[in-house]
Amino acid sequence: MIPLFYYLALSAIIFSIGLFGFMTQRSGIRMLMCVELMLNAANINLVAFSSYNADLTGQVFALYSISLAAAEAAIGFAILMSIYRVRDMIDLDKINVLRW
Amino acid sequence: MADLTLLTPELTLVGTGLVVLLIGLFLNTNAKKILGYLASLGVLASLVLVIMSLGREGMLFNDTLSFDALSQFFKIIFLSVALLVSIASIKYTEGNSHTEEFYSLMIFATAGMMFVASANDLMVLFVAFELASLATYALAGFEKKNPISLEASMKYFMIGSLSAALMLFGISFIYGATGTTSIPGVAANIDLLLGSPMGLLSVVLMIAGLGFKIALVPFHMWAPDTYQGSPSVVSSLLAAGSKKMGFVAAFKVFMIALIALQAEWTTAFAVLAVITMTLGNVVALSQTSVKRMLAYSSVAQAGYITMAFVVMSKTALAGAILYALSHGFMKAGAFIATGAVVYMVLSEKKDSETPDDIDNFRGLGRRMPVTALCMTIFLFALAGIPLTAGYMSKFVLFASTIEAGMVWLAVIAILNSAISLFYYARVVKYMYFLPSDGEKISEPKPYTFAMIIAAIFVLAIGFWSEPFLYWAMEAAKVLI
Amino acid sequence: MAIPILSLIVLIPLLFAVLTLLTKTKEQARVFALFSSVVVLALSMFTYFNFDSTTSQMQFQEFAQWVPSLGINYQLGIDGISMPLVLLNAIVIPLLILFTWNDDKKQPNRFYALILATQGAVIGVFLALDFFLFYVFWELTLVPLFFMVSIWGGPGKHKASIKFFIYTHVGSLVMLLGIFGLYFAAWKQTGTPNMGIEHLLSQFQFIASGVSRDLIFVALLFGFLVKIPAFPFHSWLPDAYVEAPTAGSVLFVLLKIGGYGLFRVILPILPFTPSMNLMIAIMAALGAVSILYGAFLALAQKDLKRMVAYSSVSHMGYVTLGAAGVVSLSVSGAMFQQFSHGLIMSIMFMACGVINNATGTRIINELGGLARKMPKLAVIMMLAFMASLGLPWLTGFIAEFLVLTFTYINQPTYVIIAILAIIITAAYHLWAMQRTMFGVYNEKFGALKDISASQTFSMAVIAILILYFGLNPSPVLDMMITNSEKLVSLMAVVGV
Amino acid sequence: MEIPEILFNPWIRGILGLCLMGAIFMGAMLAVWFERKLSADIQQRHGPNRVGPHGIFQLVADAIKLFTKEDIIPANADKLLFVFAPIVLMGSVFLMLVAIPFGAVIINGNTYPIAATDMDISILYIEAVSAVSVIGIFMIAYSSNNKYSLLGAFRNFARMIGYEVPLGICIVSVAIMAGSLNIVDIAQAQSPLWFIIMQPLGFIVFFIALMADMGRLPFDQNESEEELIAGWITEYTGMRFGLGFFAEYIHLILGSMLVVLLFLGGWNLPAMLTSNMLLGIILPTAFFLGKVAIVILAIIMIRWAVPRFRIDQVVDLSWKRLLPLSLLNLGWVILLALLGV
Amino acid sequence: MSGIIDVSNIIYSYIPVAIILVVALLMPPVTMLLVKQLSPRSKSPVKYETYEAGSVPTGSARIQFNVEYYLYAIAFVLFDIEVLFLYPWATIFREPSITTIATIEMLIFIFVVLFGYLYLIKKEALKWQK
Repeated sequence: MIPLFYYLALSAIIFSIGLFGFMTQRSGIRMLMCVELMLNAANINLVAFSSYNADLTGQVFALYSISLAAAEAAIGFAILMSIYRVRDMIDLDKINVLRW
Repeated sequence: MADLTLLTPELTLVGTGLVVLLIGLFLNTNAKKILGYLASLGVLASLVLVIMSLGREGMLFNDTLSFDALSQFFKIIFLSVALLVSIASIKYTEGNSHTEEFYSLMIFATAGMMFVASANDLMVLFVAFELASLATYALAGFEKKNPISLEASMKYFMIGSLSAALMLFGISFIYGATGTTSIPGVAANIDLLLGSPMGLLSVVLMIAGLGFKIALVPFHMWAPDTYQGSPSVVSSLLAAGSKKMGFVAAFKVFMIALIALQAEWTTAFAVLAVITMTLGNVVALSQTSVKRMLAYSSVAQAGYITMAFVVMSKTALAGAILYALSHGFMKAGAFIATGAVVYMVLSEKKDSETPDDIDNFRGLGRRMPVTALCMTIFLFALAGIPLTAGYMSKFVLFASTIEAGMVWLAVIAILNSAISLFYYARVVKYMYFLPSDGEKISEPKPYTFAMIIAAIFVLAIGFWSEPFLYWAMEAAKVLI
Repeated sequence: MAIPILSLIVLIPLLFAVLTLLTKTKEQARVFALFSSVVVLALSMFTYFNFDSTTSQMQFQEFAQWVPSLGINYQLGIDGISMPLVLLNAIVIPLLILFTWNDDKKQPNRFYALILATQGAVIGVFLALDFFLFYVFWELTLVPLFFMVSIWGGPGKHKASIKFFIYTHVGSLVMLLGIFGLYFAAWKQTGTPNMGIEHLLSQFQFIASGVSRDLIFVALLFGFLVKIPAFPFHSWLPDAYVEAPTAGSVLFVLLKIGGYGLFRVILPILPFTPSMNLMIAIMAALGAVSILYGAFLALAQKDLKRMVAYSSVSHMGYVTLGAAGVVSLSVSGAMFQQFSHGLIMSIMFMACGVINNATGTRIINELGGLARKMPKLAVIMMLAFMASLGLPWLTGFIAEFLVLTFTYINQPTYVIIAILAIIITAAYHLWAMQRTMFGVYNEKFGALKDISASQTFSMAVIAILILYFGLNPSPVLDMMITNSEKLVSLMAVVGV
Repeated sequence: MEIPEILFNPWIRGILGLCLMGAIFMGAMLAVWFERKLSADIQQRHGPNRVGPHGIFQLVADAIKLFTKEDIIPANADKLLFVFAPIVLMGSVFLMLVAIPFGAVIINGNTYPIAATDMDISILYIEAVSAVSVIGIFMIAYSSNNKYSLLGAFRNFARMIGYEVPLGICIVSVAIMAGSLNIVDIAQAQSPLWFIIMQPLGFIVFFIALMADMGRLPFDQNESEEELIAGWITEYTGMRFGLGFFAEYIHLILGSMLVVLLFLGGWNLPAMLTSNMLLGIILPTAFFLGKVAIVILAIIMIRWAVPRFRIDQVVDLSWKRLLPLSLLNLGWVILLALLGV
Repeated sequence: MSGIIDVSNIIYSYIPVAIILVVALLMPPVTMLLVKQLSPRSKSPVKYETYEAGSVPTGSARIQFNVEYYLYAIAFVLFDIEVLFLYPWATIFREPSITTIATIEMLIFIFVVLFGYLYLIKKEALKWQK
């Protein structure tokens, strides 16, 4: 058996990479990818816990979260596409009509 | 066999959404106006069904959905807001070839919110939360040719998906430690979480994740942009509906599931509440865009409601829940009124960059008397002027803070609400006391209708608070 | 009670405020406003004549449940404390409307609507017997006055209106905190929520913790002192009074809710405050300092209206001081000072308004010899000035005499301070009088017309009332004494 | 009869897997030769006929040639990706192979598949790893920094995503009938009746979708020699090209195996034929491989009989024809299942 | 196949996968190493140019996607995930105790998916040339 700690460490690393990327990247697509990384880190957690708790809920949850992530990506792409059509770029630093 | 009739409001709503979408596919653009009426009717039917089911309780689908006073109260909030928005949108979507998408997305978002209100399981909570979020992302960017709307939607989407990821990560730890995702189950097994470092971690993640949705201060930066950039009717749904969804989720997660960890989170919420209301109010003072001002005000109002997490008495929760209801009507109404003004400005000047600028409110009392009057009511209610819904709920909420002995918190909240009066009063001043060069114009009827309904409820809650307060108390009993 | 007469007195102005708002022309608006105020006057007179001034009990009580789960009720009543103030409002408002009858105001419908709304709210504060309702009306007074100043005000209207707003709003919010504290303490005590003013006040003594009793007391006191206003919290008053239009200033003068709060709320709970003596000393000191300080500042003013405003600060000091006298006659004197001050200052501000309109200036040095051109104004104004400086046979004298004489029993030091101020008061009144009415006429004003008939009428009626109540104060003073005896008897329980 | 315990050792099975891999290699070589010969026959020419009898060693010669060709990495290419891309592609193909059984032995009612591993969800696994090949192809195209390559990869991408969905739905239909996601169970479930008979529609959809998935003509829009030079693999030369080319043929074989396993009855023979232990292993396997060969033959013949689709026709076919058809098939299967078939 | 999973079995069944994966990952590099030893080498700049059927290469090859590809990608992501839900359902479908309710639930689900499909068709999102 692989200790639970390894899974958690893996997911923590992936989550951190995603979070770091989300904070530092400015391209919409890359930010989206980073969010997907974070979601998948959570999925790893869920599945790992599920098998260690001997309970299927976590896996079912992971399944749901995968499909939600897909839907999220779809909407994200749609929005990015629309932005691209209007402004010819997806650099979020430059999308700043709104500010306080 | 569980009593599936409890689910009829949701089923009606989702059915309406599908039907609207389907019919819309086969209509040409001019005939799509009927969709607005259809959607409003469906939402109304669902609302009536929820009201009829008041007092009934039950569980469905292996106890993953619970129907109780709390969920019904919040469903009423969501459906009322949806009703207002769908009525107002009849004008907004006029002549738009994507009307059916607008209405179905709006309805699905509302359905998501309703399921959040009923969720008794973190899995259902998360899925429903996302359903509502996804639909609102798309709604925020509904004006596909308008870069501002798209930007709003983009920011909302980015932050929203981040919050979803944080939340999911937090839930995964809760699940890992307690071995269950059922909300009461988590509460029952909370010892397992208490003894592990995952407890604190999950609390932090959940606060951050839900904080984004509620727009608590360090997590609020999307809200002004999004509320300003989105179409007004959508901002109305976001501020009045989606935010309340965040609150009901937070109630369920913190008040029921993680109640044993309150030592960890009350302090955090206290700090967040204070910062949120102060920053929201102070920044709102200097805004020239009315929608942005309303957005900051809604950030501030989130701070008030968050006080309930600090006080945690029955009165405080009832106050917060009542506040959620009042705020639903006030904010929805205010955004719809702004929407009417924006509509008017855009119909006069097609390419206006800032149609919601406060300058456009000059002399509105003469140009659009009904809109101006309703807007005044909403703004005064938001400021907490007596005899409006806002006052009544602030009264209960602030009073409960003192009851719990947290005078400092009440003082801060009260001072904040004093500050808030200025920026609200400024809009009123512009509407009634500054001259304008425009002529009197006929007001868009659907907007007016929605506003009047909202105004009636704002006043009704202020004048005749007893039944609303009673319901809020009942709902609060579910939590404590 | 068949007819809810008090409700009518409160609601008619509010209702007519809305109706007036809907009118289109100035003619309609002023007729609506006049009608409403006359009805209110009639109802108040009716109440007055059916009022039993020998008892300190609440009369004409009305009661309806409102929010039972919080113990909030719709509860109105009237007694000797509130009756004179209601009367004052009911009398002055129709006269004020007559006074502005021919004014060329922009947006007359809103103007008159705000007057009526203020009237309704202020009377509502006087009549409310439920703290919730009390606070509702208390806050409601703020809104119309804020707009009054910020729309029709003078050059500094924005700053003035905001200053007024911040000061009094903060004051009332602190008061709200006090109310909350009292409410919950009483709730814990009795087990049932109840917002009734009398109920809460009677429960005050049972609050276990002395510190929280002090805190509640201070919070409430602060709210009222800001509204009165007493010395350190007064700085909103001159700005607001001066920048407000004439009608607005008069409305401010009628805004006697701060002083009313002292009698209604503060005095009944004063004996049960642990640091009672300190509180009395504070009130007396603030009162005395207000008198002196207001007088000094009035002396230094060049602007006639600003001078009147500071004199108002000075006069309101008597209210605070009298309340701190804790003797039945000093307290009644303070109550009477409120009544008298309302009448006198109404004339003063009307006169300031007239002068400003006629000459375009209010600088005392630029005026002079107006009596020659405006004899009617001069006569009425002189009467008011005399009343204001405390000439015997006029209302001001009675109030100040009662306050100073009977406060001396308990607070000799502060009374002496206040007496010093009398000389200054006399000085600036006479000085201003002489400079404006007499002396050399400033020819640049050309030929001035005297005040119009409606203005004369309204000012004259008030002047006559000043004279009448100065000669025969008992119609209002009796009921005040009855009530203050009751208030003071409470203190006797504790042994003051 | 007992099975030696050692055969269940995963490491031993891994080695078995390597053997199967070798077999597939040989099969792929055969397939290349087979295709050349067959196409030549169809076009009435000789095809390879110099190296060995009927040119059967032609591929060995080709391999030697490829090994000795210069390895060129274009100057504009993304070097790292360029080198790694074929690994991804090969990995995807080989990983598919792990889960595919070549036959099964039934002893005492237990089924022991001849495969590297026996997982519960093998069909899902196969679908998952086969999807990775899209990434490999895209990496190859992107790293070459060549417009033709990129165009080919785009088309490949559009085609793959179009056919993945009907493919998945057909697999679900099969899984419902078998009540399992284990490919061995699925093959066993066809013991009396092949699934092609129960759901002919499903077979057709699956077959077409699979052909598209493998990039066989008429679905080789990623290559389109006539328009895009060699499409995605234009910049790959020598053995690098050989690897990609080879992966395609392995994919072809594995795909054909899938068709046989899912619809054409797998290795199942009447029980009496397999009563003998040795026969029980060899006969079904031979039967299975024979069917695979026929499927490959069919696929190759289709290649030379049908012209290539345009890309818009390809996506139209998948989204507007195959997807509804596959759903229809799913409904049919549900109906059958409810009727108790 | 349902119920609690025995993790150790799963790990055993993936050991062969790991072995083959290692081989598959090693094979191309080893092959290329071999090629390096065997193949000749002669440098010439033209050889390393991008090949565009003989003409001189122009412009960057990193061209933008045609936007249609994204639409298909979005549709694919959604539908593929929907299919994902069918798998677990398919395996338990035959268990008699839940067949009816599982069928009804899945039919509702498929109905909703179909609805989305109809929507896509009607909105002409699946048309290559617009």
